[in-house]
Amino acid sequence: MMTALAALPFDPAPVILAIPAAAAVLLALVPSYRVSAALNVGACALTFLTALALLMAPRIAGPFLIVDDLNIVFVVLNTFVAFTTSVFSASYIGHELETGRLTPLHLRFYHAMYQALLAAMNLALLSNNLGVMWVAIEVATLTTVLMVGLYRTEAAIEAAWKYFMLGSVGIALALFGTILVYMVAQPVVGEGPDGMIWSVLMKRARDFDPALLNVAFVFLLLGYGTKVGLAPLHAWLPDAHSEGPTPISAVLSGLLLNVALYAVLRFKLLMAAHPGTLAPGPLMMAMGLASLLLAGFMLYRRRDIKRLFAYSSIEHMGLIAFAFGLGGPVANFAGLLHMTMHSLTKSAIFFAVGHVCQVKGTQKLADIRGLTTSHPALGWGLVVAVAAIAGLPPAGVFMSEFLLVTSAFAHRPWLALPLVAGLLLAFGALMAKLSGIAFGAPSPGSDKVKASYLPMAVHLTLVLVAGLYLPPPLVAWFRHVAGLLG
Amino acid sequence: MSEAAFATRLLLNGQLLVALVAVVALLALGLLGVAMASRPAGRSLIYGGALAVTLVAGLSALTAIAAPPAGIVLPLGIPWIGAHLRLDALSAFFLAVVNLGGAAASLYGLGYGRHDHAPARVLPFFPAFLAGMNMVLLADDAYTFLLSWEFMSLASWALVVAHDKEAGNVRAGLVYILMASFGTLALMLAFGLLAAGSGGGYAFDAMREAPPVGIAAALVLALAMLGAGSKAGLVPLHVWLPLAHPAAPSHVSALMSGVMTKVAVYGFIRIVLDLSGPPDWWWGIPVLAAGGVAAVIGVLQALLQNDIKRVLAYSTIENIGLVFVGLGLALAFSANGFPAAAALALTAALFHVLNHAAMKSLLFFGAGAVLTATGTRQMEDLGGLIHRMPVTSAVMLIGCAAISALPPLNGFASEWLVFQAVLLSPDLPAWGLRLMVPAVGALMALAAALAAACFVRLYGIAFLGRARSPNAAEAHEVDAFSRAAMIALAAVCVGAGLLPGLFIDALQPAVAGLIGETMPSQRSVAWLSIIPVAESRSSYNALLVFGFSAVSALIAAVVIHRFASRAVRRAPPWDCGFPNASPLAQYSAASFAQPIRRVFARGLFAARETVEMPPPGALTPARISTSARDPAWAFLFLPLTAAVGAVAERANKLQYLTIRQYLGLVFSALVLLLLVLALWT
Amino acid sequence: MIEHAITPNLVFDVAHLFAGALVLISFLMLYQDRLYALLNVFALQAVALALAVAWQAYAQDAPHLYLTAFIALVFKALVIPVALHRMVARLGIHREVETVVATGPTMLAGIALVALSMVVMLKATPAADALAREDLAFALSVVLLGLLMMVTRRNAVSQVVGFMSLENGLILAATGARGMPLVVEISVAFSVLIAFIVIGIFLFRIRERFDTVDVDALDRFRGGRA
Amino acid sequence: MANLLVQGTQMLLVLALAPLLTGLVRKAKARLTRRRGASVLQPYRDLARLMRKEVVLAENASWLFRVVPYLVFAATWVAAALVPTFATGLIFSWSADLIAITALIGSARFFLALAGMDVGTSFGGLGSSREVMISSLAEPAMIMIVFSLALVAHSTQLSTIASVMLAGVGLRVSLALALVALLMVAVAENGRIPVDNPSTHLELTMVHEAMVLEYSGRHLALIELAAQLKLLLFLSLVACVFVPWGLAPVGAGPSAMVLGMATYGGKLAVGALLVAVFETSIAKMRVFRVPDFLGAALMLGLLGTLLLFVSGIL
Repeated sequence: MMTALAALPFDPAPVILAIPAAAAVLLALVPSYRVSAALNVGACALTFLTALALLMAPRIAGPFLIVDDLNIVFVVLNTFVAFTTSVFSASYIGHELETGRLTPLHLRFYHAMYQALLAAMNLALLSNNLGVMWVAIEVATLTTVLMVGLYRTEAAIEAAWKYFMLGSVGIALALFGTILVYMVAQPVVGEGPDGMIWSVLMKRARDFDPALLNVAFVFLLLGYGTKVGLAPLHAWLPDAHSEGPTPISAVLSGLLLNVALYAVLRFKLLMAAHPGTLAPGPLMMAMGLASLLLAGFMLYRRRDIKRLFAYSSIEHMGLIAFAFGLGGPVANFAGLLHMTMHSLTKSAIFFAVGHVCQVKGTQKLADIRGLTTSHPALGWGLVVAVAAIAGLPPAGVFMSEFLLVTSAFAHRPWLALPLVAGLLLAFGALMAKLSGIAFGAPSPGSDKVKASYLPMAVHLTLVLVAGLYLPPPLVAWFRHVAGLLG
Repeated sequence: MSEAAFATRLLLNGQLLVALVAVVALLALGLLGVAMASRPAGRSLIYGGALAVTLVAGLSALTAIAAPPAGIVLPLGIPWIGAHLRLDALSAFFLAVVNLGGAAASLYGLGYGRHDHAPARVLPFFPAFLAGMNMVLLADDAYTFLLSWEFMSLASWALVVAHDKEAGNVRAGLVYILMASFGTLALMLAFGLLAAGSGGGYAFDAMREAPPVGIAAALVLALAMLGAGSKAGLVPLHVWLPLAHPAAPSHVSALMSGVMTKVAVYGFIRIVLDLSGPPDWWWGIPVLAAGGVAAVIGVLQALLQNDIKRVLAYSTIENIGLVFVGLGLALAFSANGFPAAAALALTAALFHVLNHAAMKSLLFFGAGAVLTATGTRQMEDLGGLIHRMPVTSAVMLIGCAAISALPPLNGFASEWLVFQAVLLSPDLPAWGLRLMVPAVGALMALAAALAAACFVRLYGIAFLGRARSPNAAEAHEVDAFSRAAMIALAAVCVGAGLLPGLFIDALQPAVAGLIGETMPSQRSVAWLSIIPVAESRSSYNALLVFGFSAVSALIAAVVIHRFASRAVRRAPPWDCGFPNASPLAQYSAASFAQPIRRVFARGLFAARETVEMPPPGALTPARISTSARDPAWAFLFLPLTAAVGAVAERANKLQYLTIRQYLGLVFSALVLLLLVLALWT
Repeated sequence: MIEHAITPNLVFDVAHLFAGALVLISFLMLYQDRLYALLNVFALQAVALALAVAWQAYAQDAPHLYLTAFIALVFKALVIPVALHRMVARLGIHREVETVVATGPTMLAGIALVALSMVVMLKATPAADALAREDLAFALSVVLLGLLMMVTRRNAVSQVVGFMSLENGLILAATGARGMPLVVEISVAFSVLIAFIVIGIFLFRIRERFDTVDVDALDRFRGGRA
Repeated sequence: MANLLVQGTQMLLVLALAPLLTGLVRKAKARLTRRRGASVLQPYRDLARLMRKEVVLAENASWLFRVVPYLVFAATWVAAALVPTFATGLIFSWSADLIAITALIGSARFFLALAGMDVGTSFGGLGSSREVMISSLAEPAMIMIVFSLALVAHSTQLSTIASVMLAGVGLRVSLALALVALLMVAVAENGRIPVDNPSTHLELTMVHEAMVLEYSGRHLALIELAAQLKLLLFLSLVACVFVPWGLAPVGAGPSAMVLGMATYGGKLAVGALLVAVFETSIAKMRVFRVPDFLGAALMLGLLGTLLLFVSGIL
């Protein structure tokens, strides 16, 4: 510990929590939205830099916080996407103010909530205590609920309410699971806080009562799975994505889903550590396939562009769940890679969609046509982004899908077929919608995009490069984590 | 073996280096295209650059056919595998085809591109497309292969939707990208099996060392047929092809039809003949069947089309069918222990690959020339172009004769070889094959005859007779670049037709690499004729036949002009008592196809013709309207899409449940899982 | 009787008694068909929960649990029911409990659920000590019954009640687990959650939105179907 | 050297005999229909007359229209010159096997059909479209016949086939089928009754004549001559494959050559007579019955081939 601190002047983990928390309070006080937007970006940048410092920090597992390879992957990714999103939102939200959809007061609230959400998510990722993790995820849910309802339209409230109710039930189930985990641990590690410290549980997992652990996992899978948006628990996701401000859609798809997934993975590790338990793999694969196929079909009937990509998020979460459920070094690697790529690509897509909705003044797919003609840069950017998310090369998604499909077919041929069918289904729907959006005679609405394309460009560049070349340290790290995930 | 593989892997020879540089250069040109698209100089820069690069790459690939294989591993792609690249005889041959075809297309583009109204949507993707095809041929591990394969599809898709304002192009692009992705997924599964056999090694070397066995091998064959077949245009996976190929700009159509389908053939050969180990005795059967069916259905559909480029696209399906017949024979022979015969069949297939690349590119260039000159692709609006566009119509005549397999041109040479291979097949032990092969031979013969009919129709309607529209009457010959490209390809058609022996010999390294046996060398044969097996058995000398008939034609002409009359008088054609009939009174494309439509297309294609005859005395012309369907759409894809739509409609109800009902879903999921736990022990 | 020494046996019995009472009251709630009655029964359950928690506090002598018990008593047994009473009056909500499935079948389903949770738990926890194990089975039943109520009742208030009884089950389980940390925090967090729900209902006049079946409303909200 | 001589003689021989054969057929038909008929030398006279006449060219006829007659004539002549008639030792026989010969005839038809569409009258198109429809069935049938022969003789070389047949392969069902199919194809290829009627110019029925309707003068002469050569070619083909007796073997002496010629003449005469009898004894069929006729030929050919394939005896 001391040597570690000597190596690094400070311990980054608490800082990562402190910055957004403080920023949240601060932003709640700043009146001018320009200042607050700038502050928001600054805070996110700081957080991201500190998160990078984590890479050098020692892997610690204290009573409150834990830093291991698994959550570093998530933390760095989260803070990065949060940072780019804040840049996007700074240029985006101003326009909302001009069009009068929002008031300065709203923006104050919005920025405060943004930071609060980040704080909550980072806490969920870093906390070593399962109870704290649960509380953090609940707080994250509440903040996003408030932001989804930000526009106060009938539809927005409807969406927020749906999200809220389903989220609360999910939270409740997750809590029951957490309690059960404690009860499993309590006879082994004794009463008191230790029974909820993940690192402690991992050490003693072999002595736990497997049957009760199974029950616990069922509740946790359903509880946090609701947050991940796995079918049939996904109902809140499309509406929440389509009715909230676009940056929030990006954050939801790019970050919150990952955080919930992370929670599921933590418990999967716990299950994997005990030989006697019911293998969590089949459950995750089943729900993953269900999400994939359901989303694949749902995509065809979409009329709202944001809801379209929300369903695509469900599809990809299904893929990731399937990958982790399949297990094995290759599939887990594919899962991690796919999760990273999905976060980057999907947030990039939502950036583009945000611009599109602003220039076209609508979210209806029917009214968005011929973008490559009316807004070449934006249009082709969207084409690239959608091609990337659809798994066309040279995007990193292609690599993860390649690894996933090949290894799945090698090990479980009969699962690979529905997997491939789902992929093709979703691909078809996305491409069909894309052809309408990007090509043909342009629809009215051709005013310039004021916001900057930078965040989108950065994300897409990363994604495209990833398909061709992954830096060795990243690979080694992913492979290690993949090994951990068993 | 492994040491050998390793040794070759590290060896980087000049040709491979050239190929790599070419790929990089083409990609760079693509990026440059993004920047230069708007400038006028951009066109000549991009096409000129592509021409130079592909020409060099193609020539160096030609020299690489006979060279020992070379390979290299780059730190790209899947991290723990790396990007394996390899240049052996087979890939070298296909590289030559791809790049020379690409060179011709670039040359053509130099002139043709001038008429393109949306260069910004073509220039960046054209070199990228070429680069993608090159990468596929160089790839030596599954990931690199599929990445390049899909990249090729993506680039060509962008080119298909380049003119997205024209009706149907976007839909064509959609169908294309869907089928392409289907094929890629099929190949992904195939590679999954191959890799599983070799313990997760995605490199082709690893796969070669542990080929699949039994059911796995059969699955690989099936998946390869689905994957490569969907790209090559095997029936019934061909539906995208007649939509997409015509939609693209003509020089791109030429690339897609003439060259990209060959890359698909390469993929099939690589997977089935190289990676899947020794074939089973029956492997030939499905391949032969697919080939024969594709040949006949393709050419029949071609006969029913009125759009020149669609005719050409369907005829591509026919020729791909012929190639697959050759491959099927090669599989059957090599599986049943007749390597020599297998070598003959494979040579025939590869030779036809080369020939079709040349002819079909030539024909698409011609179609493009007609399009620029008249602004239409509809045969019904053309006619009499032979007077307006002498060069184009001359080279088109060569192209049509070649693809109709007329001696002494190249189409006949390769088809003749396939027939010779068919005639060797009675030696095959398996009954299934014995019944199969002659039937497929008959299908081939039928396809050949129908192809002749098809191109008589194409050429006769579009280039002969009288102009059917003002545009056709006003047509002008196209620019020098386009003419040069077409003449070059026509020269290839004639050359390969007259001297097939040289080409056959050049192919042997590739054949030997796959079959382990070669055809007898043709260089030694007297009079440059070709003898596939033995002289007593069969031989063919195009040069002699050509000279023979040329001389006799000359003699006849000289004698007649010298001793009989040479007088010529121009007069109106015999009008049967109805003076100055309008050009519309000529036989139209639809009416020309009528007999064949009635004979062949009634049942499967549901070809119908309705004649609306005006009442006596009315001045309105009588109209005949014809309709035909593509069975693949009717019986496979439309029902499929309908099914997906229906399920989607059902599933869509889930979007409109109430919160209570959603909670119900969660609840039932919970209860279900708890029940599972309760029952699970 | 106070000076009677309290045997583990007695501890077990009393805890069992309270837990069983909670389950029983859950059934009572399923049985109600009037909103007011439902609210009263819910208040009763809250009281029962408070007693159960208090007993656990006594039995495990974990003083902080008394706080949880207190919260349960005040917040759930008094504040919320009263608030909901007034809301029903204020918003003029239909006084009937509109059921999707008739009461009889619901009860049967409830019984099945209790049986299920018994099977799951009893086969699950041979190791855990008897007290916790019994409580756990009952808690799970309460959770499932609460969920069942949310699923089978149409109008908002009864669904909120369902949710709260679900949460009662959670608290019961949490307190049943010896020395479980964060119990108080969790109960507070949940109270906040519920407060949110109630306020939400009140602010946005959500009467039936739990169960909208108005199709053109759906089209308006969700960008249309098909 | 001798072979070169044989080749030369053969070329001249076929050229010389072709009109005579047609004349024979016409004479025989006339006799069979109780007419005196023109002399057997009439075709020579017709050709000479046409040669001397001027060519009347349609206004918009292209260069193709003027080149085609020579191409057609040359292709047919070469094809005819490669079929052993009286001796097998043709020096160029190995330059084109039976498949190539079929293809040569095919290319002749290809260009003739194009020429038919060049002027742009409805008759030409009508003829061409029907011609290609017929050939689209006749050609595969021919290929099937070639297959059966090749499978028996282990070769597609006519001279080899002929010598094998000469050596005697005994009676074969497959060969019988091939023979019948070959006769049917020959009828179709030469546009004889019942497929087509060379001596009518009725729009509804004519095929070959409709294609060449615009031709006149020397062009017409060449095309007529080509047609006569084609008839000769098919008769010699039947003769050399199915009744090869009398063919002079390679490097035979003059006596054998003379004998060969004599027998060849005899075969031709018999063939002409049979054709005449056949044509006079049946009626022309409707155009859309022709596919059935040729389809039957194709099936017979395929059947023969299948028999050979399945009964591996070769």
